[in-house]
Amino acid sequence: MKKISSINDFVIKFANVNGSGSASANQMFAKGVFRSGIPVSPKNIFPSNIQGLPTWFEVRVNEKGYLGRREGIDISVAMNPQSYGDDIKELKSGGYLIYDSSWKRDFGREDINVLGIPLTELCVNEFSNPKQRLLFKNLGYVGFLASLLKMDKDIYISLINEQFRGKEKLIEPNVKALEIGYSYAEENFKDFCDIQVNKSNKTEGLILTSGNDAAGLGCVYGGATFCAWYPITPSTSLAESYSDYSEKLRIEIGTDKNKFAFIQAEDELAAIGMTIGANWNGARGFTATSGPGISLMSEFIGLAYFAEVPSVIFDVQRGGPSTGMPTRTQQSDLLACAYASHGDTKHVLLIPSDPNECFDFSIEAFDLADRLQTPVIVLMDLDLGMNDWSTKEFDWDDTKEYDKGKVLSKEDLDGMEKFGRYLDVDGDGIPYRTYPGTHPNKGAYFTRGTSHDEYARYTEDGDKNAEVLSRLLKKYQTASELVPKPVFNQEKSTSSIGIIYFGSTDCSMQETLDQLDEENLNVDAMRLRAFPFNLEVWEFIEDHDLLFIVEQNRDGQMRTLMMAEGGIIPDKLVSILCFDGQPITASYIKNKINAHLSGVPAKTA
Amino acid sequence: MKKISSINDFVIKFANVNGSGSASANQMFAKGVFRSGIPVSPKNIFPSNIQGLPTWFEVRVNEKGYLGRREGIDISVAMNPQSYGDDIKELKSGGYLIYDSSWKRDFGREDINVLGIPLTELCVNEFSNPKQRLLFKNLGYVGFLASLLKMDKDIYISLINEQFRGKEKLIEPNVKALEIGYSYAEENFKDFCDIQVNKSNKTEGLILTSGNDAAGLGCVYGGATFCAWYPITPSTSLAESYSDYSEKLRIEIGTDKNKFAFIQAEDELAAIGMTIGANWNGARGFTATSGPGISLMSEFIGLAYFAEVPSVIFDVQRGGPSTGMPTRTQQSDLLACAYASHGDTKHVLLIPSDPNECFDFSIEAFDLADRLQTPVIVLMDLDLGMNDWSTKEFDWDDTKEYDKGKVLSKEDLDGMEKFGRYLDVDGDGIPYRTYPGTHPNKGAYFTRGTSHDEYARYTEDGDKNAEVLSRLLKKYQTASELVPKPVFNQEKSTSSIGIIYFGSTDCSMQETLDQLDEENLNVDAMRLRAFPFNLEVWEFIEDHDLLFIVEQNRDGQMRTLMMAEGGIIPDKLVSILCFDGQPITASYIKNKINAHLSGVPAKTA
Amino acid sequence: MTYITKPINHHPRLESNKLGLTRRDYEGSVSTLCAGCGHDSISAAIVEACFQLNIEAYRVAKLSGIGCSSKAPAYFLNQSHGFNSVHGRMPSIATGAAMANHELLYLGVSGDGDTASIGIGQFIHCARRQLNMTYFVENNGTYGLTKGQFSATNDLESKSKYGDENLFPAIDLPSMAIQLGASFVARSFSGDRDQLVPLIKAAMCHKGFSLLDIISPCVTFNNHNTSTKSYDYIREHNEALSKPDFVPLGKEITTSYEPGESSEVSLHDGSTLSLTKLALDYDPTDKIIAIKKIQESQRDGKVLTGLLYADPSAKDLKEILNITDQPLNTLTQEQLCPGKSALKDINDNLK
Amino acid sequence: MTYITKPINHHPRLESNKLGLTRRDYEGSVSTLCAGCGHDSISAAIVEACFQLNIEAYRVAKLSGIGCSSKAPAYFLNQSHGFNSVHGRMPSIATGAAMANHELLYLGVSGDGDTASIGIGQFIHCARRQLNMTYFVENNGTYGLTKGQFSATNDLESKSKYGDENLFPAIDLPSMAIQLGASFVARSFSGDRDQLVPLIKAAMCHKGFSLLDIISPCVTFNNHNTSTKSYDYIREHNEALSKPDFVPLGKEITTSYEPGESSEVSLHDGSTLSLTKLALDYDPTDKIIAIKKIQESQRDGKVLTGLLYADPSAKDLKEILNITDQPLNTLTQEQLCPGKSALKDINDNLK
Ligand SMILES: Cc1ncc(C[n+]2csc(CCOP(=O)(O)OP(=O)(O)O)c2C)c(N)n1
Ligand SMILES: Cc1ncc(C[n+]2csc(CCOP(=O)(O)OP(=O)(O)O)c2C)c(N)n1
Ligand code: SF4
Ligand code: SF4
Ligand SMILES: [Mg+2]
Ligand SMILES: [Mg+2]
Repeated sequence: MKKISSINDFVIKFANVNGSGSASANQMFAKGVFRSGIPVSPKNIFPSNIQGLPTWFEVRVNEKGYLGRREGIDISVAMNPQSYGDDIKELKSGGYLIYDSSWKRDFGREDINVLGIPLTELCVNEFSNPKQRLLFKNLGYVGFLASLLKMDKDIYISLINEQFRGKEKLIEPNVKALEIGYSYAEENFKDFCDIQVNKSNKTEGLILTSGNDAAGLGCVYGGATFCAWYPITPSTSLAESYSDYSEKLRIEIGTDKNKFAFIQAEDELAAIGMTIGANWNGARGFTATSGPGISLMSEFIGLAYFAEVPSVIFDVQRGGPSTGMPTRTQQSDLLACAYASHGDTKHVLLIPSDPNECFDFSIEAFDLADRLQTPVIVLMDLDLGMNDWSTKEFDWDDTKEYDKGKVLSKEDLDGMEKFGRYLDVDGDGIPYRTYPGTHPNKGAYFTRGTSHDEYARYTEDGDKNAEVLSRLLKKYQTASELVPKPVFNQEKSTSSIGIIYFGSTDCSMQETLDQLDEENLNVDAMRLRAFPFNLEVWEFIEDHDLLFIVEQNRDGQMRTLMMAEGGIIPDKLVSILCFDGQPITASYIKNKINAHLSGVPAKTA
Repeated sequence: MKKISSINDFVIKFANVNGSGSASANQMFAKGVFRSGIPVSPKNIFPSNIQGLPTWFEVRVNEKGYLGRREGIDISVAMNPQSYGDDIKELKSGGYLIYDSSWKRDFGREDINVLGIPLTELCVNEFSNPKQRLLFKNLGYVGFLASLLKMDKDIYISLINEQFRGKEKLIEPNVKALEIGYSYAEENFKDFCDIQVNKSNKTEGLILTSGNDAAGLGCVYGGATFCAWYPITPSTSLAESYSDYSEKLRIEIGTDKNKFAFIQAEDELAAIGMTIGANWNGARGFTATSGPGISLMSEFIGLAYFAEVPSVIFDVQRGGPSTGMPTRTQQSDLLACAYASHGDTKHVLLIPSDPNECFDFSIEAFDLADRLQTPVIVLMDLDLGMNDWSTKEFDWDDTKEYDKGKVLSKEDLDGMEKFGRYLDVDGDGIPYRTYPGTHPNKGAYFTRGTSHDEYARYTEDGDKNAEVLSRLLKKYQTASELVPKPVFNQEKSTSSIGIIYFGSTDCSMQETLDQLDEENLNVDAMRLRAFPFNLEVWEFIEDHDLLFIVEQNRDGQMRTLMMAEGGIIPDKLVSILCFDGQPITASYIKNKINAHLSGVPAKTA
Repeated sequence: MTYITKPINHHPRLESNKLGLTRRDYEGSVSTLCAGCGHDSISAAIVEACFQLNIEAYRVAKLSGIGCSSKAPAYFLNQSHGFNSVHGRMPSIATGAAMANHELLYLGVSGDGDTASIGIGQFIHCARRQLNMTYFVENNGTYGLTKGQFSATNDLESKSKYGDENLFPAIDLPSMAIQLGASFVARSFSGDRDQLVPLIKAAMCHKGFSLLDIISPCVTFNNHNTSTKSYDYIREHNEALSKPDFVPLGKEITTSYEPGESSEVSLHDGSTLSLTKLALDYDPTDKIIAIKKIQESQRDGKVLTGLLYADPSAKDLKEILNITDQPLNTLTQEQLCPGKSALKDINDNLK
Repeated sequence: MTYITKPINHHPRLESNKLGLTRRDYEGSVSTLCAGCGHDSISAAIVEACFQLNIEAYRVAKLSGIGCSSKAPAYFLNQSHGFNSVHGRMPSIATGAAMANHELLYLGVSGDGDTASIGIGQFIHCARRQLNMTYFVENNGTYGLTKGQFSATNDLESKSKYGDENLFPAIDLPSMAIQLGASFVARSFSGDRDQLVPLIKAAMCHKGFSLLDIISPCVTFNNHNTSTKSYDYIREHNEALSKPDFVPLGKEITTSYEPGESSEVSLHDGSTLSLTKLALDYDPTDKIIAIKKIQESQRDGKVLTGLLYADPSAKDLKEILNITDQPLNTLTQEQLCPGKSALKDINDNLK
C-alpha cells in the first residue's frame, strides 16, 4: 500500500458534527503542531447552524511557512458518518483516513490507508456521564494523532493544563481522554504513518491567532474607548475580542470601573450612529460588521463623510450578495465600501493581510480617521478574521503617539479671531474641529448632513456647496499620501509582468511567487494595502505592460476601482477571480497566470 | 434707456416668499404662455422649508423649444424684499424689474427698467379678508404681466375657471385679482415693454407636465397595483401622482373599491420590503425615493437581486451626499444604484430625459423587471421630476401587452417533470418562477437571500453558489440586450469627437449641439438611456477618438461605469461635470467643450 | 444542506382530515435546529393546527427573517411557498405580499432578535396597520444563530451561558401589540401543545393582525436565571475553552396545565420558568385590563399565557384600504390599463 | 440661510441669572419655521428653562434628526454644539456622544415622524438603555417638512389639510416609554408655558432617559379633526390649486390651566384639542397606574398632560455599564494604551 511520506508538510482535515465540541479539540491539535515549531494555518469550515450539521477543520502544516489553503488532503480525521462520502473523495492517494471504528466500515478505496479507532467504545468504557462520553471523543483522536505523527504528548498535556487553569477538576478527565487515544495508537499503529511532525524552530517570533482577535486588541492599543456593534458572522468575534481585552486591560485601578463602553446595538444602523456620535464627541469609537451591515450603514457613512466625523468601521467580509454564504469567505464588499452611500462619496479603506497587520492597521485606522476626519473602513474577510494564523508577534513602540488630528483646545480658541469648522486653513483639505463643551463662547457649531458653508452654516447656495465638495476631493488626495503604501515583493521592478493582490490572498500569493520563480517566470508583485491608491501604486502599474489582479470576488471590484480612479488602460489589467467562498490557493493563481500567458484557458474554473 | 427686445424668447424669474401662494400663480403664468403656443420650461427653485424664506420661479420661454436652463434674467418679478439684492444682480442690462411699489425703492441700477405696481395697496383696497389680501397679490402680478407682454387675458381667465371648477365661488375673486394687475399695467405701462409673447403653434402635440406626474401615470398604465413609499423630496409627488391617477382610473365599477394598494410606509426599508413582497406574489409594485432612501434600501436591493424578485424603484435624485441639498438637482446616485448593496451586484438602470420618456420608461420598467426578475431602478432627478416641462403628449398603443416574464401557470406545472426555480432552461440566464398558491403540490419553493442551488435549496457548496452568481452575469448580459438603446443625434457618426450624455441634460444638450453646429464644429452625440450598456454604446465609443461625457455630479460616475464595464481607454473620456445643484446649461457645456478643444480652461468653473 | 441529521417525526396516528390529508402532508424538510430546540415544537404545533383546520397548504405563504427561528418555516408545510427574507424585515415583505393577494394565509415566523431588536419598527407598524397575518415570535430571549447574545426580550439580570448578566429590561411584545391596535394577541409556551395548537388555530382564523408570542427555550444558549444544576459541568467546560462549541443533545421541554393554574417549567439549564394560564372567565376584549394583567404578572415574576386580547370585529388592512376583493395579482391588463382613450383627457388636461 | 425673516424675540425683562447671563444669551439663530409654529414655543421654553437652571450653554449638546422639529435646535442655545443627523437616528448619535462624555447635558429634539415612524426602533432602544438625556418629541401628528403627510401619532380618522382621512391608530409614545423602562415621562402642550418650563427643568435635572412628548400644532398642515371654521376659505383654495403652497401667517396658540382641570384649545384650523392636566395628588411613581390613566384618557378622547411617570432613583446607562467617572474622551494615551510591556504576556498566551 502506498503511503504519503512527509515531514512537517501536510494537510490534515477533520470532519465533525457541528456542536459536538470538536472545534476546541481540533484547535488544540493545531496549536500542538505550532508548539512543535512548525507554522500551521487551521481553517474552520462551518455551516450556518448551531448543531448537528457537518463541519470541517482543515489544518495545513508547513515548515516553509506557506499558510494559504492547499488542495488535496493527506490525513482525514473522519468523525462524521454523514460526510464520509465527501471526505473520502478529497483524500489523496496514499493518504490516511482515521475514523471511529466502533462501527466498522468499508470505504471502498484501495489506495488509501484506513486507521480505525473505536472512539465511542473507548469513551463509553471510560466515562459515565453521557455528555462527557460525547465530548471526550474529540480529545481521543487528538491523542491518537499525537502518537501517529510522533509528536511530543507533553505538549498537549500542557495545553490542557493551560486551558483549564482555574477549573482544575476538568484537567484530569481531559488528559485521560487524550491518553486513551494516544495509547490506542501506540498499541495499534506504532510507526504506521509516514507523515511526521518533527520539532523545529520555525515559529520563533510567531503567534497563532485570528485577525479578529488581533484587530480587537489593536482597537485597545489604538485608544478606542467605544464600540457599538450588532452580532453578525464573521465579525462578531472582533467586537468580542475588544471587549475581552478591555475587560483585562482597561479596568480603572481603585474603582474597578471601565475605561471603555461596549454596547450591543439594536441593529447596524444604530451601531454606526453610536460610533459616529462617540467620535463626534472626541472619543475613539468603532463598529464591526459584515456585508449586510455595510449596506444598512451606508446612509450614516455618507453623513460621516460629508459632515467630516471620524469613524472606524471593520467589515469582515463574507460570501455575498445578500445573506449569501455567511460562513464562507470573499472580498466582495470593495465597491460597497469605497463608494458607500448615495451622492458623490469616496472612503478610505485599509486592507490588512494577516493578523499582525490587523493589529497594526486597527491602530492606524484611528489615527487616520482622526487625522482625516472621515470614515475609515478596515476590510478584512472571514478567512483572515475567524481563522487562526501563524503570524508575527504583535509589536508596539512606546514612543509612538496617537495622532488625534486637528482639534482645537480652549487655549487655541482663545487665541483665534474666528473659527470656521470647514475652512481649509492648511491647504490639505482637512479643516479644524472642536469637541463639544470645549469653550464657553467659541468653537460651537452645527454638525449636519445638509449643505453647509465653511462656517458650518446651512446654505442652499450651490456654489458654496460645490466648494465644500471640491475640498473633500482635495482631502481625498491628502488621504492617498497618508494611507499605508503598497508592499512590493522586489526592491525594483525587473519584469514587464506584474501581479497585484491584497488582503488574505497574501499567504497563497507568496507560495505562487515562489512557484513561478521555480518555473523561471520573472514577475513583480505588489500588495495593495489601502484605498485611495498612492503614487507607488500608479507607478507600479505604469511600469508594467501586463498586470494580473487577483481578487476573491466575481466582478473584479479592485480592478474597477483602479480603472475608475486611475485611468488605467483596461486591457493591461487581467483579472484572476475566485468566488466560491473558499480561500484562494497558490496553485489556482499559478494555473490562471500560466494559462493566460500560454493562451490556454486554465483547467480550474 | 436700453430695453431688451424679444419675441417669444426670454427668461423671466419670480422672486417670492415661500408659502405665500406664489407657486400656483407663477405656474399659471407659465401655463398661459404655453397656451399661447410657445414652449416653456418653468423651474421652481425652493428652499427646504415651508414658509417665510426666499423662493424663486424661473421660466424660460423659447419658441425654438430650447428648454434647458439659460443664464441671465430678462424680466424679474421681484416680490420679496429679502432677496432684492440677488435678484437685481442677475438681471441683464436692459432687463425689466417688476416690484411691489406700495413701498417705493431705488434699486441702484441705471441700466434696467423698473416697473412698480402697488400690489399691496391695490389688494388691500379690493379685498377685506387679510388672507385674501396676501394671496391675491400673486394673481395681481400675473395680470400685470399678461398686459405687459401683450398676452391674451382670456387665456388666464379660462385657466382660473378651470382651476376652480367645483369651487365656483372662488372664481370671481381670483379673476378680480387678475384684472387689478392687468388694468394697472394697461393704464401705466401700455406698450412699455419690448419683450412680447406672440401667439404661435409650437406647442401642438405638447403637454406641460412634470416627470413625477408622468412617471406616476406610467405606473398606472404599466399595470402597477402596488406602491409603498416614504415621503422624501423630490420623489414625493411621484407616489402622489400614482395615487391621484389611480383614484381616478382604477376604481372598480359597482363596488367603488380600489384596484390598487397605496401604502405610506414607516421608512424606506419597509417601503422596498413591501415592494419586493408584492412583486414576489405576482403583483406589479414599485417604490419611489431619493438618495438617502436608496442608501437605506440597499440591503433589500441586494436580496431582490440575489433571490431574483422583480421590483421597480424610482430614484428622483437630489443634491448629495447625505441629506445634502434636498431641493436641488444632481445626477449623483449612479454608482449607489448600479452597484447597490454589498457583495457582487449589478442592477438595471433606466434613465429617461423628459416627462414623456418618464411615462414610457415607467411602463418599460415593469416589463423589464418581470422579464429579468431583478430590481429595475428608474433614475430621474429633481429638475426632471418636480418641474413642469413642455413635453410630447403621452401615447399608448392599445395592442401592446404587458410582458409578465417567465411565470409558470398551474397548467404549465402540471405538464412538468420537475420544477427548478433557478434553472437556466433557456440559456439566457433567466429562470422560471411561480407565484405562491398556484398549484396544490408543484412549484412551491423557498425564496431566500442565502446561497442556494438551482432548485432553490439552501446550499453551502461554494461551487453551486458560484454557478448561480455566474448565471446572474449571463442574465445581466441578456439585460443589456433588452434595455432601451441609446439615442443618437445623427444617423451615422461622421466626427471623431463624440458627446455622451443622459437624463435631464438632454434639453440643454440639444441647444449646445445647435450652437456647436453654428460654430461649424462637427460632433456626434449619444444619449444613454440605460445600464447595462448595450452594444450600440460600445460601438459609438469605439468609433470616436475623443468623447465628452456630460454629467451632473462631481465624480464622473457614468464615466466610472463605462470604464468599469467596458474596458474603455480612459484618456479618451473627458468629463464635463456640473454639481452646483442647478440644472446644467447649454452654454456651460459648450464652453467646457470649446475650452478642452482649444486647450484653454473654460471660464465657468 | 442535503445531510439528514434527525429522523422525520412520524406521527403514530396517520389519520386523515377532511381534505383526505394526513399530518405528514403538512410537514416540511428535516429540521437542522438543535435537538430539543423549542422552535421545532412550534413547527409541530403549526403542522397540527393546519391539519386540524383542513388548510390547503399551497394556499399558505410562510415568511420569515433571519435566525434559527426564521429557518423554521422550512420545517413545516412543504407545499407552501416560503420567503426567508432579511434580518428583521419580514413584516414588510408580508405586507406587500398580502396586499398583492389577500386570499392566501400568511404565517410570519420570527425570533425575538429578529422582532424586538432590528425588526421592532416593522413589527410595530405592521401591527398598527392591522395586516391580516399570524405573526409568530419564537421567543427564546437570545440570539440563537449568532451564538447566544442577549436579545431585547431577555429578563433583566438573567445570566448568559457564559456568565454575563443582562443589564436591560425586557421588551414585552404582547402589551406593545395590544396598544398598537393588534386585534389578536396571545402568549404561550412551545412545550404546551394543548394550549398552543388551539391558539394557533384561533390566530389563523382571526382576520387582522394576530400575534403569538411563544416562549421557546433555546437548548444551546439558554437564557434563564442561572440556577446551576446538571448543566453545570458543560457550562464550566465551555467557559474554559476558547471556542465554546459543545452543544449537549437536549430534550423537548413540555408542560400541560389548566386555565387559571400556574406551572413551573424546568429549563435545559436547570432554571425554572413560571407560567400562569389565564382563567377561563378572563375577558380578553378589554385592552386596558389586558395590559394591566400583563404588567401585574410581570411585576410578580410570572409569565401570563393564553389569549390576552382579541377584537373579533376589527377591520384588516385590505378593508381599511378599501381594496377590491379580487386579488390584485390576478387583475388582468384590461382591468388595469386605462388604455389610449383615457390618455386623451389626461393629455388635454395638461395643455 | 442668511435671510432674516422674523425678528428675534426680545424679552422685555432682561434680568440675569446666577451666571450673570440674560435670556438672550440662551437664544439661537432666527427661526425659519412658519410663523406660529408650535416648535418655536418649545424652543422658547427651553431657553427659559436653561436660563432658570443657570445652565452653561456650552456644556449642552443639542441633537436632532430631520424635520421642521429637528431644525429647532438651531433656534436656541447658540453656544452649544449641535448635531442635525439623519432622519430618525438621533438616539444612536446621542448614545455614542453621551458615552464619550457623560458630563454634557444632552437634549435630543425630534418630531413625531422622526420618532414614531422611521425612528421608532432607535427611540425604543434608547429608552430601554436608560440613556441620560432629555428627549423632546415635538408632536404635531404630521410630517411638516415634507408637506403634511400623516404621522404615526396622528389620531385615527382625523383629516389632513387636503381632506384625506387618517386610517390608522395613533402610537402613544409616553406609554410605550414607560413600559420600556424610561424613568421620566411627561406630556405637555407647546402653548402651555406654565406647565412646560417646569417639566423641561425637571427632565433636564433627571438622571436617566426623560421623554417629553409635547403636542406642538403645525400651522400649515394642521392635523386635528376638521371642524371647518375660519381656515376654510384657504383650505378650499388650496385644494383647488394643483400646488397648495399658501401658508397663512399663524399665531402661537397658548393656554393655561390648573392641575386637575381640562382645557379646550382651538387649533389653527379651528378644531379643538382637549387637554387634561394631572391632578396635584397624582402619584407618578407607579407604572401600572400611569399606563392605565393614559389609556383611559385616550379612550375618552382626552390628552393627559403633566408628569406621567418618574423613577428618581433609576440608574442611567453610564452606571449600568459601570463606566469610569472621567469622561472617556478625556482619557489620555497613558490611561488607554497598555503599552509594550503588556504585549509580552499577550503574545506569550498566543503561542
Ligand atoms: C443585517 C443583519 N445583521 C445581523 C445578522 C446576523 N444574525 C443572524 S440571526 C441573528 C439573530 C437571531 O436571533 P433571533 O431572531 O432571536 O433568532 P433565534 O436564532 O434566537 O431563533 C443575527 C443577529 C444578519 N443576518 N443580518
Ligand atoms: C431617510 C430619509 N427619508 C425621508 C426624508 C424626508 N423627510 C424629511 S423630514 C421628514 C418628516 C418629518 O416629520 P416630523 O419628524 O414629524 O417633523 P416635523 O417636520 O413635523 O416637525 C421626512 C419624511 C429624509 N430626510 N430622510
Ligand atoms: S441555537 Fe438555540 S434557537 Fe438555535 S437551533 Fe439551537 S436550540 Fe434552537
Ligand atoms: S410646516 Fe408645520 S411643523 Fe413645519 S415649520 Fe411650518 S408650522 Fe411648523
Ligand atoms: Mg431568539
Ligand atoms: Mg411632525
